[in-house]
Amino acid sequence: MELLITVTLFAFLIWMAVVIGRQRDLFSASMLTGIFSLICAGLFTVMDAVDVAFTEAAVGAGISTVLFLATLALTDERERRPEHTPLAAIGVVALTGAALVYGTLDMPAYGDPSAPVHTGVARHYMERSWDEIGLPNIVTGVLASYRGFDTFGELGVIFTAGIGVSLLLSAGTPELTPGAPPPPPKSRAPYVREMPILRTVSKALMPYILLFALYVQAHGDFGPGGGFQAGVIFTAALILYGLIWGPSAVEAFARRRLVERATAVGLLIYGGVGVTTLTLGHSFLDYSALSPEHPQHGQHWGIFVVELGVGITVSAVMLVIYYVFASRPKKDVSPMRQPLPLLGGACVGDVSTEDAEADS
Amino acid sequence: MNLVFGAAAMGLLVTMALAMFRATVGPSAYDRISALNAFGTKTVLLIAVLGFLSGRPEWLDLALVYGLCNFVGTLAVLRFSKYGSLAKDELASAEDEP
Amino acid sequence: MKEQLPVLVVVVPLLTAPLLVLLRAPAAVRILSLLAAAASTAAAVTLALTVEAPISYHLGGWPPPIGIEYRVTQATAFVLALVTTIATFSLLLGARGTRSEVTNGRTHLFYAAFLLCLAGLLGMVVTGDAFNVFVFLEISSLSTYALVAMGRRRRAFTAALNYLILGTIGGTFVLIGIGLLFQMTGTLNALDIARHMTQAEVGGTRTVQVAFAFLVVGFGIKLAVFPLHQWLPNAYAESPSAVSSFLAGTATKVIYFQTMRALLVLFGASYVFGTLRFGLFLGVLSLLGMFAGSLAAIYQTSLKRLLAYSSIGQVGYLTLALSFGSEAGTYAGLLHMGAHAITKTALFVVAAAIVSGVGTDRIDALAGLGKRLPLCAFAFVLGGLGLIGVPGTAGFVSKWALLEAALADGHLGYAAALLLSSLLAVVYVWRVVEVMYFRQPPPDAPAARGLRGYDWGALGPALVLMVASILLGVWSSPITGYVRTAATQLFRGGL
Amino acid sequence: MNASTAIVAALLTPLAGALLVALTGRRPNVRETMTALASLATLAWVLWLVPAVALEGNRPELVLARDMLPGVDLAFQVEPLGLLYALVATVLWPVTSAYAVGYMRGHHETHQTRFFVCFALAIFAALGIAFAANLGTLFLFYEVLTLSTYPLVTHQQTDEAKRAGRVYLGILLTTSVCLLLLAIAWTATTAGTLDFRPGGILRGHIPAASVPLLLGLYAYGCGKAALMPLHRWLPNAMVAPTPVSALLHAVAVVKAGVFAILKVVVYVFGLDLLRETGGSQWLMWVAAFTILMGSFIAFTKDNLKARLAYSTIAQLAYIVLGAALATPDGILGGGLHIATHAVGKITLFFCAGAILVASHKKNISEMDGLGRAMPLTMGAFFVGSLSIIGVPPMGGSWSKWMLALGAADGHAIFIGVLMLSSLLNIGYLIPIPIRAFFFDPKPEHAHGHGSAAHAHGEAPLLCVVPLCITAAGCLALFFFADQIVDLLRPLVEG
Amino acid sequence: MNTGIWNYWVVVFLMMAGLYVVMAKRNYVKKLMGLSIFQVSVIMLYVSMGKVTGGTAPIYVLDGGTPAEGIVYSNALPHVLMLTAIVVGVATTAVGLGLIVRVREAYGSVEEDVVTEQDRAAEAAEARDFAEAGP
Repeated sequence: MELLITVTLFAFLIWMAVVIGRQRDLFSASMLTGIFSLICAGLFTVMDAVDVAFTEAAVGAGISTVLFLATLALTDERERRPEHTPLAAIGVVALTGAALVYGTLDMPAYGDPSAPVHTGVARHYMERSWDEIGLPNIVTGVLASYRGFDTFGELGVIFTAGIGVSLLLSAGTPELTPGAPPPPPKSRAPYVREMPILRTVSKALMPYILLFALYVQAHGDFGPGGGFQAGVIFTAALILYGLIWGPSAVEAFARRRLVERATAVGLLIYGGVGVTTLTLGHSFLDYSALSPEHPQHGQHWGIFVVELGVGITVSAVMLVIYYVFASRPKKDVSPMRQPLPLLGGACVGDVSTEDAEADS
Repeated sequence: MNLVFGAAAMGLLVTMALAMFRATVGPSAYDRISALNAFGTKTVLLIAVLGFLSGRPEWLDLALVYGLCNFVGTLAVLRFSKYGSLAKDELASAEDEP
Repeated sequence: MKEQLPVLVVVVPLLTAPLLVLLRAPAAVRILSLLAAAASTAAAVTLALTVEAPISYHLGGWPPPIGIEYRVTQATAFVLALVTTIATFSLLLGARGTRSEVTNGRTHLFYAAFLLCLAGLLGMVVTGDAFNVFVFLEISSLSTYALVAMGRRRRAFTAALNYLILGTIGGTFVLIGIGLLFQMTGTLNALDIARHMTQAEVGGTRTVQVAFAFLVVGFGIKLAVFPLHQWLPNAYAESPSAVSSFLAGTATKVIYFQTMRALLVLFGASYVFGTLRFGLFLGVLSLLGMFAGSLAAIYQTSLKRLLAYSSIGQVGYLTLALSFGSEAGTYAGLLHMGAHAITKTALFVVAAAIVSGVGTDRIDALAGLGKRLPLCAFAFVLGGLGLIGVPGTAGFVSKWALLEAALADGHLGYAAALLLSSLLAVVYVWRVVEVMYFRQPPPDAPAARGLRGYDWGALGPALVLMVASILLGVWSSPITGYVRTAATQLFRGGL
Repeated sequence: MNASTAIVAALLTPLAGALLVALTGRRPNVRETMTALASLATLAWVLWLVPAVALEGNRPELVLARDMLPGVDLAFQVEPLGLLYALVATVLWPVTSAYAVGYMRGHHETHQTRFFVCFALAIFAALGIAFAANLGTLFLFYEVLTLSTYPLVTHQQTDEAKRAGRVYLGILLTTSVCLLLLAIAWTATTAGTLDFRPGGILRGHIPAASVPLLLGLYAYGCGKAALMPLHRWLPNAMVAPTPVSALLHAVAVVKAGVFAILKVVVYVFGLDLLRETGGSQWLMWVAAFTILMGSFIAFTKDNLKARLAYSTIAQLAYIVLGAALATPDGILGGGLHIATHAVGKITLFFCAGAILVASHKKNISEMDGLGRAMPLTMGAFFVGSLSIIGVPPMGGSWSKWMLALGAADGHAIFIGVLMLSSLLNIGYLIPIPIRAFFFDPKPEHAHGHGSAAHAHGEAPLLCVVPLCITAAGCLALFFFADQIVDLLRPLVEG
Repeated sequence: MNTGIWNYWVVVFLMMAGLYVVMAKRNYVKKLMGLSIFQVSVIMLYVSMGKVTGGTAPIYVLDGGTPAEGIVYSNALPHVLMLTAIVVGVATTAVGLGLIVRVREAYGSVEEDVVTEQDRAAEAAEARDFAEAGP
């Protein structure tokens, strides 16, 4: 039964991958990538990776799709027809694929319990984590404690993405002056009146979704979920709100400057736990330092705080990314009219393109 | 019992395939949007069924997330297809600001 | 506190980055980031001076292979010290150079990205865990993409985007390679993997061969080994000066170190050079890279691009050293890595000084620079000599080591090719020198300026680095002795 | 004060001189004083070293930096050959400086500060080569010499100068990087050391078949020795101001090449090894070929400096021949020839420069009757020519004699080469003073330069005095040759 | 139950489909789509390593406060690793899309060919300017 489902889902995946590759309408393609992600999440569930499935669903089908759409809104929706057959790409791909297939030949079979993956270090996690960490969700234990530093790095990656996207896109858009309230509503755009159901539903759903996010955050120790998933869900709620009421409605609720700082706060909370254990004379992120006489409690505390940091940074970064994408006006410059920015000898110590934009 | 769940799963897979077919051939954007939405719904159901199949129904959380993401995604898509942008602001559009 | 140094080296910049975001004030941000880099440098140098037996630091208090391990050996400490030092110098430059290049209001983001990049690189160096390498690789890569895009011209965006696409393919290849290794060994700790690799049922499998190929190709992309180098010239040439000097001195070097460790520690020299006979393949690629990079450098019209292509040639030297598969080769590779890092950083910093004086880095525009900005021109000549490997510079010491390594293994042909390709370096360096000294400056160019006419924020660090290079060139024994023991340890699979 | 201090002082004085010259560049008179002081001080340091080495047989040593390269120190050692070379360089430096001042001012050259700085640096490098205790140090200073003379060669900054600079740097760097460095690395890996040791370091470490190849790498690696076919840089470098040509061809650069070859033959290969394996056989033929071809080409050149350049190529090959013979007399003759040729050739170049300054003439065919206007200059030219040809009582005669003695032992054919070459020397050098003294000025040339041809007399005093001094030196060397040979004797004994 | 290694082949196919899109397509948005397919496929590779036949999700089935006996769990370690990989993937996508937006603003197109063409033209124009201004 399980096998049949697996096979079918795999077949679906292949189908989708091919269709996405051939689809030249990028709007459709981004929807298809959403479907692709959903199938993946289904497969992950079949393969018992519920946490991964959880994350993939939230990220792949939710955030990624929104990101792709936001980009399409600022760029073009259609892909040009390629001019020539990409023989080189075919060659490279064929070669790489052949190499990989060659490599699979000596792999242990799918699901083989005696594979090295299961008999190696993982055995320790599977057998000892209840005693050492004491959390039902093994994934959370490994994630936040055994390999807590990886997760710290992962949070660093997310934070970097936030920084990177802000660096790229935040300038050139008018930012609300700090402290000033958002400008009052000018006029209700007609389309809000067009969708009373959505308006009502979104307002009604908001608190529940946010509550659900908190539940996922807290329940990560016991079931699938955790800081990352919670953060994504939290942001998804706000994005939902933003989709219906506009980004500045969200900004009024969570000011951009504040959110940008929150991205840092989460990472600092995580790192702060590490620094605390360090000053207590233990290793970085050795939570047992927090409660020396009862290491398991220390682990619980550490994991709780660390997950909180993850949740804060993830939701803040996702929100920042949404802000900068959604609030960026589309510039419809045709390549003809655009002056070539020849920054040769002419501009000594000149302004970058950013400044030029801000000035105009 | 498992047989029932298995049959349900099969049925879901078939409907998923149908939704995918629609998403693949289109032809209009709205076909694809509704296909995406339908597919999302089927996935939620499939996850639920899988939970029961493997005897761990406590992951219904997961299905909830799917439902939510599906909703957000569909909304974004709809909005995009109608206004060509996610940015149109109801309170103050960016273009109006100094 | 001393036993915490291995992690502090990485964590200090990694946690300063969010602090910068909270601070926002540009002046404070500059000072704090410099302080963080300096603190990291101090930690790294202390480690380098004190480490004898390998230090194993258990993150989270879990002993390896259960938890993630940081391992400091002489080799890693050497690379750590190198990277942190260069980062500090680049930040000194950035303190002035980026003001015109990054719009105010985003300064804190720029510096945060810079420190994240540094932390990522350091984390890769010091970690003894294969997957942790991937995580920190991605931190450094992502911040690099954003930093590269901060260049002054719109081409910076495409450069960054192409780098992102290729770099992500490279990173994902690394991930595949690690995954395949993980599948065959069931562990992620590098030394643990190496231990498993000696068993026939692991080391002899085709999966491991493919894992090797993917790791090598993945790192090869990030390292810009010859046919995989397309991203590098634009990324280096278009990024802001502080970034290009930093990247040129650190990013490829750290990846090179990763490659070394992958070949020598993870798989083991006997497997790579004995069973797979990888040396010949790598050697040929290196030769191609040496000549292709240097030849392309000759035809460039912009100074930074010239330096970028020269880097591709120099990567060829590095991989050539590795391809010997000998202890002497490892030593030469490590040494050349250090020497080239210093020289190339210095040259990019000089380029920054020139750009801020002339306004462009087009070689045509540098006519008469020997008169207009004599110190800049002179600094470039010094750096160029280091690049060529003229005796008396650090570049010569490392080239000598390369030569010895080649001759010791009887590779006379490699030795000759090495020397021939350094002649190409003479050509591209001298092309610039001739423009600087032999062409008349344009009539409207300002005449020679006093010492105040220079961008000392750039020239100062450059001159310090040049002096360092020359000092190492005539008195190299402290470094060479250190590197030799480091190389011995590394070559024998010690991490 | 001990000898190590003197070595450091001798090395640092030109370096300090360069710095002082650079700093005082705005005031020419002070600057020239600095050059003069530096050159005299350097000479004093080197002279101070002479008794210890020549009379007491000491080998003063100095290690500046241990392990410049692993196992290779930055170290100096004063031994007879190096001392001789250092003496040649430092004795001629003050003279050349004085001459350069006169020439540069008389010829209204620009960038004089850069000129004198690079000049001092070149002397610094030459001293470094002279005193180098191992191949690594020698290579270091060899490259410094190449680079510091590059701005001198391209001094005029014209397109022609740029081209010449390219050829100069191209050949010298290519050969040194590709061949010399390879040879040194090869030596290091086979012999395990790079130190110069009496009797050589390669013996017993290298198969006989490899000797000719390695020697070839050295001989052609020292591109400054201008062995054919790698001689092209030398005539090209003639675009440089004449004091530079003097420096290039008499004092520092070319002599550094042949000096290095001699040193390698004596202290790296060892005479025994070369004689046993016959590894230098081919080099003798190449040297002989270069001697004859150089002389023939010199014949065809009308430009005086070009003719002198080819003459230099031939004369350098004498020294290489001496080294290749690997007999005691050959080595001694080669060493002695470094000194005698230096003094003789510098005289000739000084004269060429003086002629250029005074009459703006470059070509021999224009020099008819010049001796009447410039009797001292042309007289000195005659003396220098005799020394180059090897006519007693000039110094050059001894070195040729010694070389011939060296060849007599088994390679008598090269005596014939030497004699033929002497005849050729006569053929291309002696006509110049003859034309100058006994021919009437050609009218078209007189008009070509306007009435200036008659108006000029001797070149400025600062030009004429040095060339008279060196001409006297040619004569003096005839009488002091014995002392020099005695100085060098330890090279071939023991 | 030994089901062989066919799943890895499917994964390889998916990876190569993604890689092909990245390499062959000239539209930057499409390239990023390919990139995310590629990355998700690698995640699939890891996750399928972690599956144990007959196993269940690695969350202890509690039986009165302690883990119940005799239950086979799938391997948690690949899941942990892949959580990180997903994050890396979405981070890369976000930064990449940000870059694409900037490229489009600067060039008016997100087609690689158009962009390259414009760069070439700009370079040629710059060289021409210098040729005119210079000697």
